[in-house]
Amino acid sequence: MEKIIDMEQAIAYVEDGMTIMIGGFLGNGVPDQLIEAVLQKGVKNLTLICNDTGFPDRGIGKLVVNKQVKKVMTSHIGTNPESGKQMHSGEMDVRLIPQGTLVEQIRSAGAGLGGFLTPTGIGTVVEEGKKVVEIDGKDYLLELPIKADLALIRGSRVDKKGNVWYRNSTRNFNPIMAMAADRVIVETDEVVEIGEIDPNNVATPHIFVDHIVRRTV
Amino acid sequence: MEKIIDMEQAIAYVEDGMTIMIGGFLGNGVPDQLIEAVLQKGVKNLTLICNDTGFPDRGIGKLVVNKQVKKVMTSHIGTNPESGKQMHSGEMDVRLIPQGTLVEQIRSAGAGLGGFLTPTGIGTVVEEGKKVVEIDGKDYLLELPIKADLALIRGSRVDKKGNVWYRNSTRNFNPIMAMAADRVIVETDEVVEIGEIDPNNVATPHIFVDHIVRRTV
Amino acid sequence: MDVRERIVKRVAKELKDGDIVNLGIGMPTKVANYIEEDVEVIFQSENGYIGMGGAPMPGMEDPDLVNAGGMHVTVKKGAAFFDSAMSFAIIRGGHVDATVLGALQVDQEGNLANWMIPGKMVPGMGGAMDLVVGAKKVIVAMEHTAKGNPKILKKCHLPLTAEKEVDLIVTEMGVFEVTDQGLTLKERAREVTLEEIREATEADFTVAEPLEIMNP
Amino acid sequence: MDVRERIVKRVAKELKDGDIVNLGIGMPTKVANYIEEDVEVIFQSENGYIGMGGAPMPGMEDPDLVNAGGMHVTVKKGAAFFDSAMSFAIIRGGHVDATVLGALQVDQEGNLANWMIPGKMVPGMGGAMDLVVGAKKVIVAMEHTAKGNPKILKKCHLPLTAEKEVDLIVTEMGVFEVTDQGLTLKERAREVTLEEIREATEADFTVAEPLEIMNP
Repeated sequence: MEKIIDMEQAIAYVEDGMTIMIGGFLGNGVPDQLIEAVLQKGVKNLTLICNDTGFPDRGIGKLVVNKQVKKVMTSHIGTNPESGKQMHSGEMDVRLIPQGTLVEQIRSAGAGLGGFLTPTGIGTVVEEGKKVVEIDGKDYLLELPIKADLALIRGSRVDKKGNVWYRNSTRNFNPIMAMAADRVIVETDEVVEIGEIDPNNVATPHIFVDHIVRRTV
Repeated sequence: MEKIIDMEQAIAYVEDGMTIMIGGFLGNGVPDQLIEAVLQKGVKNLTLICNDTGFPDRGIGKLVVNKQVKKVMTSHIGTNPESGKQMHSGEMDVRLIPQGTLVEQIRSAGAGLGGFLTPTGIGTVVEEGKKVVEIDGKDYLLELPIKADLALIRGSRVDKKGNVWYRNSTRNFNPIMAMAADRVIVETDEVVEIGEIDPNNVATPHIFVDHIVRRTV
Repeated sequence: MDVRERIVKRVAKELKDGDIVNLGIGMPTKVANYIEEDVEVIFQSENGYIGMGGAPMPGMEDPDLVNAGGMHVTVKKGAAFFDSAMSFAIIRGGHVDATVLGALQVDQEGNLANWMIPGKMVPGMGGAMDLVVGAKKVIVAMEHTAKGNPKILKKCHLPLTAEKEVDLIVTEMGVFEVTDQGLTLKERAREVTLEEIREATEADFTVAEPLEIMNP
Repeated sequence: MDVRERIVKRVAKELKDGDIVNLGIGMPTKVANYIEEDVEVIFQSENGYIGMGGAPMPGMEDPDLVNAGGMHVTVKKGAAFFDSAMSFAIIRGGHVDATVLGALQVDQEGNLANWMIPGKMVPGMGGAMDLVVGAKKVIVAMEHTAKGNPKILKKCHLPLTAEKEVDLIVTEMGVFEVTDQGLTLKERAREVTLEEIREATEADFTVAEPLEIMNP
């Protein structure tokens, strides 16, 4: 199966009302060109799952500014004042989640688990509405899996089969999100031949990747 | 801190009654020389955590044959008839655990979680004595973390700081066990200079490794 | 064609191009030899990789590469290795399209028993419980009877591997689909009569119309 | 010495050779500049690596390498990168020896509030809640008061980051240890009197004997 597609084909998979995971951390390792295409397509009522909402003029944040986002599940909105504004006005439903819990919820979905117990958030507002389970005298929150219709991720190097290798801090949420969405599109700087990435150094095995989009300069 | 030690220094850390994780899968990626040293030292009443009990004449299995093991938490004993014999005679307490649950329990300990919900084992004897939690109409077992005093692992290549790279199927349980023990000793085929393993290809970050033992030919 | 060859040949037809497949130890492993030329299946090995290939040439064994049965294998170009936590995330997470396993017993509710005979044989479940729960399609490949006794039962009496997870049962006599309503015999081996299948099967089952011939 | 420099200089002394340390954004980041020559500390960055070094030379920034604040940094030889799930396994799993964070409020029970002011500033907790729960030692580094109002309280009234997890509070006026019995003032800045500290602190605290001088 040919996994390499162009941006037009990729963006055809994005629809109004979808739940979309977007990789990256404060603009680093973010699939910006896919985001730009989502912006151009103008799909609405998206639910985003992402570490942070980036900046008003860069990456994920632009989707917020353009009012395409109905709900966001994220650990941080502080670098994008527009997120806070829309949260306070009620235009956007913002669910703030501790970063370690968020990534583990995504992994949990990808790994077929029903949830996990974490000490993070005990005694805070994060506890609200959640089940507290005591194990060996210590309290934990039961956190549930989070999955998505679509994951847009960024990989530094991808072979034609879809194996992904990440460079430096661009890895972050990308490999975890690749496990937890019905469809995964990776935006990459470099497509290489099958076998060029040492099988021992693959960070996202190709079975998780549906489509590959090359970045244009 | 100098992490490279010799076998004599390594084996000084192994004591009667300890709970020890041992990496490997049916003899592949097993720290055999460390096991041989544990055998020679003759420590008793060990609790082992390992994927399988290997073979009577190879790897982990030799510790069973030598009656050094009081209890084992494992997914498979079928390749070592001595394990079955000691289980039936009551000499050794054998806890059989689904492989995916076992590795996730170890990860859970390493990751500071209080446990996780898995669908594996529902409706089977694995369910006995465990809490069943229903999430969205589906039943899951609550499985708890497993940690150890000591993990003996095998790495194909280790730099002097303790970063580990694994070759092919030798990886298996090794990186996960490295996260979940108070002390971690890695047996390796090859010690390289710091920086020789690309930081993007490290599978076990050096902070998990306490000691490095070179294999002797 | 011998009995086991007939079984694995039929199972191989269930695997589609692009499928991610985990084959159990023993007879299921042989399914790999019967996959159509134009079908590319990706084999997952529970000890930590995708892209498993066949056995190496004698003398070319890689000491660092075994399958879940501990046998030397090869990997295909584009393979990827990972740790056991990722391997079972893949298995339990529904990323494996099909798994093929042997069985001691299977019943008309789709229950499977394949990991122990109390007091007699207790090898452990290894990765089987996760595989059966996690794979999208669970195919049981086994001989129809054991020493003349049915293995397809109304209700398993050996300890279960998983509850209601089996989708298809392939034996040398025929092919059964497991549905919410019970078993349906979809195919029979050419030289076997429906009556003979009924005699060798304890479970109730309905018969598909038309009843196809297996491996025609 | 300015106020912030005094604080981070004192915090730096808490870090021991071989410690794995996560520094929060803002003032805590500067702690890295004051670590003794013969002390090697391993910095963990929550966005996925250990072995973080200082800022790159201008023009030498690597676009693929930022810290948890999104600023360009470098890594030291022997660094290792990983994904966010592993990063928080490290953080929550107790593999970080110390974390240094700022605070809006901290109280005599060791409760910390540093992630939101309802209706005013709601940036989100990022990785702070995991860090405070998971790190073996939690050090709060902050100015003693905000616009003249105490930040060390009997009880935090802002939403908490975590309950009873703070171990040490370092301000420009002094150093408090948090114990099960409450706060103990261990050190005071040379030019500050005990009376002045009491006035600037709402929390009850005991005074260590002898009361040492901070950054002597």
